[in-house]
Amino acid sequence: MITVKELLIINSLLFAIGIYGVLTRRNTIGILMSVELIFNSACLNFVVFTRALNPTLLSGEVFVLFIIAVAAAEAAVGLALLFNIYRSFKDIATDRYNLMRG
Amino acid sequence: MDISLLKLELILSGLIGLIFVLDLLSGSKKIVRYAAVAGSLGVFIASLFIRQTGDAFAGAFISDGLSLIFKSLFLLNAFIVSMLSLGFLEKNGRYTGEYFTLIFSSTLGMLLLASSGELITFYIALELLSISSYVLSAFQKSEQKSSEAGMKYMLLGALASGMLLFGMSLVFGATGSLKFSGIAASLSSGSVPPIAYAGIVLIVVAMSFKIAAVPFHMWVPDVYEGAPSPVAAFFSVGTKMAGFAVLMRLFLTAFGNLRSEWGILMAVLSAATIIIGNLLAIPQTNIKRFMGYSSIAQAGFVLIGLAMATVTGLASSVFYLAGYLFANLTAFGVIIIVGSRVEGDNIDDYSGLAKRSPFLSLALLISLMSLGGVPPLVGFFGKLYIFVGAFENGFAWLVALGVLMSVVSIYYYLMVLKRVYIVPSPDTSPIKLTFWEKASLSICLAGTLGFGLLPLPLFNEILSSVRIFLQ
Amino acid sequence: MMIDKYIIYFFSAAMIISALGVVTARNMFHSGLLLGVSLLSVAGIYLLMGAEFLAAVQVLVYIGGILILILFAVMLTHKICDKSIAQTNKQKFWSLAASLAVFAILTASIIKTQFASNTITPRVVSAAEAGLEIFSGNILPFEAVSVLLLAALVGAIMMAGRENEK
Amino acid sequence: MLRLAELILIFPIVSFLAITFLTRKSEKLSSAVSISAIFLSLVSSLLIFFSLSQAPGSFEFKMPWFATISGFSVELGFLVNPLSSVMLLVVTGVSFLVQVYSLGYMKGDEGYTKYYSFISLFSFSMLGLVLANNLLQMYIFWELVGLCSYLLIGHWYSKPSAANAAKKAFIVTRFGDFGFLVAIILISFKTGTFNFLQIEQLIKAGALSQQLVTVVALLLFAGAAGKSAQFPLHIWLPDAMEGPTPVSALIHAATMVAAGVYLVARTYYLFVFSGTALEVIAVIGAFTAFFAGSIALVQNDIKRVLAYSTVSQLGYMMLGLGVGGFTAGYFHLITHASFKALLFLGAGSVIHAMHTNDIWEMGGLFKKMKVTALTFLVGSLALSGLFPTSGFFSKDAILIQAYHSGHTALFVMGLLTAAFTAFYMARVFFVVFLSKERSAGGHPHESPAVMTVPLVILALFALGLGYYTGPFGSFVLGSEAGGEHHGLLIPLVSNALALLSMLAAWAIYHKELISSDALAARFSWPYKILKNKYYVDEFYAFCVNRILFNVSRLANWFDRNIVDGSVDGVFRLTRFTAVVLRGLQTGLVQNYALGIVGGMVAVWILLRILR
Amino acid sequence: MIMEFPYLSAILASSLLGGLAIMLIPDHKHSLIKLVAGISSFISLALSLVVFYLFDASKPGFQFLEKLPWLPSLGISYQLGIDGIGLAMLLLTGIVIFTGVLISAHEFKEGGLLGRVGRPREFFAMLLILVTGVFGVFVSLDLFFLFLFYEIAVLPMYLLIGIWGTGKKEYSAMKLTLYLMLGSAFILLGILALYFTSGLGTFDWFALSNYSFSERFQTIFFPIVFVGFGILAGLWPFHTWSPDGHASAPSAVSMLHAGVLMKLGAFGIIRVALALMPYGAKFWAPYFAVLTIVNIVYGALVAMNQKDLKYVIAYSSVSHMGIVLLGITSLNVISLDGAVFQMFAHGVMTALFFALVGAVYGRTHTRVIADMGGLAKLSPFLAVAFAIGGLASLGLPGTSGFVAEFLVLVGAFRAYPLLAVGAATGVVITAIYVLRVLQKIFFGELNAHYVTEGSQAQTADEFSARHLQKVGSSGHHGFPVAMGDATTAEKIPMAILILVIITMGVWPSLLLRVVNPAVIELVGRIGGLF
Repeated sequence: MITVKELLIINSLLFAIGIYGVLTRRNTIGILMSVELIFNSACLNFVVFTRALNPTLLSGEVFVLFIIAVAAAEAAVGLALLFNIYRSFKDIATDRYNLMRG
Repeated sequence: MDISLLKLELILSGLIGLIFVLDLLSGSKKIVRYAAVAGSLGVFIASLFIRQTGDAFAGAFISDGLSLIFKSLFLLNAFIVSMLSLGFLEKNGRYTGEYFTLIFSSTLGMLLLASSGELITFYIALELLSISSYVLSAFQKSEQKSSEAGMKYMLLGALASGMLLFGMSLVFGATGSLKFSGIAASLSSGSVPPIAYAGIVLIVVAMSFKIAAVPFHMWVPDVYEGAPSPVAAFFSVGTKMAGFAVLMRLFLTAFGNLRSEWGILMAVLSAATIIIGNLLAIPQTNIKRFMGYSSIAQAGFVLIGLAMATVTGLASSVFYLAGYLFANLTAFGVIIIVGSRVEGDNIDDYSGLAKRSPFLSLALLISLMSLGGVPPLVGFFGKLYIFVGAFENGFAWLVALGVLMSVVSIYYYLMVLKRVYIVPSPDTSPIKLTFWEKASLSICLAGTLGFGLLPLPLFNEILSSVRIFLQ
Repeated sequence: MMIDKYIIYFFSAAMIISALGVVTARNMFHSGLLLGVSLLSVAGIYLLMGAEFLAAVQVLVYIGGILILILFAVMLTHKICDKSIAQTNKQKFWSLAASLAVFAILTASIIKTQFASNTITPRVVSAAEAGLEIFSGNILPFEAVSVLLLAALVGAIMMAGRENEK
Repeated sequence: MLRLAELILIFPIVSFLAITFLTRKSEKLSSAVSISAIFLSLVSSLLIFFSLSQAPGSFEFKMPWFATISGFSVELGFLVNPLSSVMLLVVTGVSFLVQVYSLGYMKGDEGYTKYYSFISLFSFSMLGLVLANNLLQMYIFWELVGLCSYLLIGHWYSKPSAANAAKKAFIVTRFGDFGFLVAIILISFKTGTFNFLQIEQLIKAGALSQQLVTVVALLLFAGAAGKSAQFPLHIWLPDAMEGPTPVSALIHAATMVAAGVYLVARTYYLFVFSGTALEVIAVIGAFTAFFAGSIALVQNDIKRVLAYSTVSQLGYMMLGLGVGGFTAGYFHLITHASFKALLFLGAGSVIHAMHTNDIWEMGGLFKKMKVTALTFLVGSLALSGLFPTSGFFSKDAILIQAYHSGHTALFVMGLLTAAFTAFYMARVFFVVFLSKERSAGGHPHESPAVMTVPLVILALFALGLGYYTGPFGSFVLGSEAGGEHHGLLIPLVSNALALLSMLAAWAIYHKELISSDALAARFSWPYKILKNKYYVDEFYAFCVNRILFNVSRLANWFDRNIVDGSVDGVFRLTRFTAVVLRGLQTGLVQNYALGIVGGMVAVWILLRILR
Repeated sequence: MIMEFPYLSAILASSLLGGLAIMLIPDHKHSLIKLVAGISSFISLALSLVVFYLFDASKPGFQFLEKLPWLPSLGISYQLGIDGIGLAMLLLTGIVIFTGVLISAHEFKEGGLLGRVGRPREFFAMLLILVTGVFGVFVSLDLFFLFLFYEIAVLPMYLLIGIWGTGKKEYSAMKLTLYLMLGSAFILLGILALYFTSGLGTFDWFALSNYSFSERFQTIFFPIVFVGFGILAGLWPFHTWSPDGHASAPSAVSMLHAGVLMKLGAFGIIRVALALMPYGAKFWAPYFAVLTIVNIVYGALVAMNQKDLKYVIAYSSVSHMGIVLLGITSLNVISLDGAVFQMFAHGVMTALFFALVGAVYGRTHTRVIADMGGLAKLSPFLAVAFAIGGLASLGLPGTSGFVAEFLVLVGAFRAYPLLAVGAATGVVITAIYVLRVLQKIFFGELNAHYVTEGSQAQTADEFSARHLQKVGSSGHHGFPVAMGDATTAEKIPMAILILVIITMGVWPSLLLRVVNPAVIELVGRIGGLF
């Protein structure tokens, strides 16, 4: 069977990729997608730990359910905000909405 | 499972529902507004009387002295912000119901956060707080800055949530528990596994983001500047305090045996926060942005109290936050009122305010001086308690830095007061205040002055609850 | 269960590769599709570990809901998602360094950690079991989520609503 | 006795206060108050003097002024002994006469009442100085007379030259006072007292080392030199002539400038004990006498001639004290007070008539101002030390003493000075009174009686005081009298020299046998030096304007740019840092995100280090 | 001592309540505001005099003790009491605030210096609150309250200078405030260190003074506290706030600031640094003494070179405060007596000066010395008053300045003979600049523009516009000059100050009588180095 560490490292890689995406994607939607990657990496971690620690423990898995629910809400709000930005700035590139700085 | 411990939360949820329904049914936004003000006052008053402590949901919900104090403060914040929002909503009244729904759900998130004893509740509460905040930031849809603020806040908040989640998963993996008590038990038995450290770091980062510690502070000025003023006021106090509430709980219960390490970590963070916050406030021209940096600096002082990880340290931090609430809301109150009258948030717009409204000027004077730590205002005692504690715990260098930076803070606060009192303005038409504005400012001023002159009762109250909490 | 292992490897590889695609693709639409692949792979891993209910939720909510929403957004803002425009910002180097550092930190921590058991025992968790867990131990967050969803709903509608006044 | 001494002081201060606060509006009343006060003081002084002559002795009265710790308490008090009683007479007498004279001289002056109030204040201060029983009190009144001098020189303050002269007088004397003050502090530190008598006892008991006493004495002399216009602190006195002439007579001829001599006389035991200090006094005194005498030769302003003459004569007194002729020096003070006051008042009378100070704008006044001219003549002769005037007795006593104490060089200088003195006085007298009339602005006329009567009285004193020289010595010195040298040769030589000089002056200025201009041209180089007063003023101007003000400018620059500049620098640095840091806040959301991630890495590393 | 009348609290209350009462008066009721301010400050003065009268100089230690626990958990109590040193300062404050209020009331007249700015309500309220702080520092026997009052005394300065000042007022006000806040930061550090190191858990001065701190502690914290208070006392090189600040401030504020507030610094040094850290004092005094000499001589030298009248006075304050600090660092009874006396003397004298400068400025509308001249003709009273102030400043016997300087010099001579001689040269330089200023302003020919253009009438706006351009420049034409001698409203406060100067100069025991026992006790505590 695959080891916990292997899986965890894979998840960490996913996490890092997500972070890289957040940091580099110029398109706001790209950032939102990358955030989803991060969430997924965390979700996977929870599942992995649940399976590895104590198979009878379900809290990790339940957490994942909550995360998915919250992620949905967050995505909805995020996209709503995105449209708002689009409406205001006619653009969704991150370097376009920087009226405020300093 | 004692659901009666959740009275406050239930009442507040009820209020949310009421507002929601009223907004749908009643054509009058006015009723909604007054219902919101009255309701928030009601919940706040209720919070003063509901002092029941205990656990519910198998430790997922903890009601203790500390959380009760924080809850009262959150509710007070909500109440004052509701009053201060009235003017704003009269102009942007279309979404009054939504506005209050979001404010109160955010407040509910804070309440839950202060009471959460387990990671899931913690996470959900935090998201409840955050998601409402994102929307609130972008509330003025027609304003580019507002949209920008909402988007920035949301993106960074999501990143922070992601990091928090990953950190939680690692902690969960390392300890096998989601409950704070379980985590604590696991961490205190045997050596702390490295992934737990990594997890804790991620959690700390996420919370530092909420309390705007440097270098996780960068969203603050932008969001404060872009968000509608009442919303910025709400964040500046509520979100920050909620972050501190949960940090305190996490570090004193869940990660309790790592105190010495995170003590120094917090000290470093606080030093960076105090320096950056204070320095960057200097060149600001927008008052809300300015208040953003000022609030960053204030958070730095609170962190000193956290760094001590002692009863007095925590009590000082809580006291500081309470004082900060009054002073900061006073300042924001003035900002909201002036902003609505002069249609601008530049510091230069405050020129000649003393002529236009002595009361507002005095309020601003008192609040800023309190934030600057001038006796005998409440901010001074906050700082005093913090410094006293830090001195006791060997953070003399931090005290020196804090004291020095207080001088810097006096400088920039005086730069604002200079406009208010010294620089003349061509427009000398007096500013008239509504009842609500007067009321909210008076309450905050009373707190700033009252707890400054008589800090003892409040401090004792906080001290005793923190002491219980730590045992 | 050697096959499982390789299937997990396969899914993982798919997940990572498509994730890389998500963050690097020049075309946002491709990004979105690759995100779908990545999410599906995650669902696959869930399945392999026996978290069937989760896998189902992942597919239904994530792919069926969130991803569709995102793709919808991509299409709505399509004209500026043209690949001729730079899709990454100017801080690539530091971003790469930071993410690698994060990865290194996490990997190092993971490697150094002594786990009680380093193996994974898949266990099938049914929807009923999961539901029971939610309602037994996690009723409070559940209720909180409902408020959260309400707030998000209110917020999203308000945000998306037309600006008539003003 | 002491009650009288108190009264002496009380009258003038009451007069000062009364004039300042009550009678300021009325000129008549003010002058009456002032004059009657000083008259009462004069009477009291006379009473003291006579009772002391009957029963010589020393009376002291003390009262504490303020106290800090045991061993350092400050007292006020009087020391009435022959030395002070004589000085009291001089001060009250001259003051009285001058005040009477001023009735005429100051008539119609804008600052009439102010003048009288200050004169009263001066009398008070000067009497306080004379009566002081301790160094500190003396210093206090010393400064107060300096103040009065300042105020009175600046009487016509809207004249810039007067205001400048007043300032100069105050500051220059204050340089000397600096030494005085340090001396007081030093001696009080070593002895724990300021009291003259106690210090004297301690000295006699040998409680102090000679070096220390020398230092103290020299510092005291610095003070005395400032007040008594000894070289190099003499420069203020000629300028002080900007004040009203009666003031010059009273303060800058008779009384205040003699305070330095009086101080030395009061603390003579210190100088004697030191020895070195005595030598220094003698040398400086002789030099000053010669030096100032030579300058006086070429001055054209009548008051300046007299002023330099005063400086010269003060040098004489110092010389007398320095060579051990205590009585001679002190007696010269007395006689000088009478004839120099006379000369000044005479000059004042002339100026009053002519409205000018330049001797070359006067001439032939003898016929029109007989009383003035005659009294002036008496004064001149006395100043020149011709027999039988008082000047003869006092001056020649000094010369004799100088000669016999072995200071030959100083003696010669003294002798030359005597010749100079005779020459310049003759010059003035001939030019002003005897030469042909010159058409000046004024209409020469004799001054009113209030002015001439004091002249006559003073002239009588100038003539007759000399006969008091014998009793004076024994009176002042008491049992220690004696040991004074006498001789006939020296007076003869000096008188002969004086007569010769007068003859020369007569030849040059009256008969104009030798053209003064030709002389000036012939000896242009020395003439120029003398005319420019040896360039001492220029030297000081250089010191003050170039050196002190540049140092001050430098200090100012340093303060503004370095000290304050560094403050502003810190401020600017802070702002600059803030602005630079502000650049990090780019407004780009991913930049912020990078901050968060980077921060996370940093926190982790920090924790690693801590762990 | 059972519940005697709380005089000290009453003094504090009279000014505090006065300030608060003024805030409640409508802004346009000028005369009522002035009246309240006048009454309040008069009560303070009267009560100070009563305390001065009732004070029993024969008893050592503190009198009029009051104590009220306030924050027992931190060991803070509202504790008041006064010894001779505090009493001298109390009296000084009473005098200066009363005269300051009178002067301000005059300047608030139509067209007066302050009248042009207006807002008397805020002015007097802040002035009185500030004075509450000043009084408070002098009577506090609890370090915490001392600090609290100190801050109250410092901060209103910002607005007082910023609003009603002249010249580069905002810059000066900011510099002053920040500098003093920095000082207070040092003080706070020092006080906290004292509080913790003692381990007594109290800010009570008595308790702390009975605790002997370790030598190491004292050597570290003495300079911190000394510099902290020294900043306010104008210690070189931390003095540059003072010339700018004093030059920009309105008369009454300068009076109070140079007259009283700088004394807070010196007083703090005596009360906190010297009394609580005697070993540190002995260790550091010689080094700080050198700085004080720099203060004296350098301050005087710089004053000589100033073109602006107020700067002259301000730098002379720096110089004179150097004398105070020299007296303190000489650490013996005579010098400390002198220091306290000089604090009092300089306070009164400099108050007089600044009142005069205000009066002169009000007439000439310039502070550039070169532009004045011959004013004695027009304003003889001002000339006389200025002369008396100047003479006190140069230490003329018969004025309070002499006694003070003499005592300090005598005392300093015993500790540091050479430094004392150096300090005495400063006194000579003082004579130079004081007389120079006196001559240039009041004597000589009447400056031409007072005569020629004096009669033009202008509107207030025109006036201020011209006025603003004019500050600091020398060429100016045509401003209205309200010349003339001092009015009665100006004469009374000035006469009071002159009276005090002369009285203290002639009868120094009046003050030394009470100061001396306190100083002896203090020096006994230090153990007397010299």
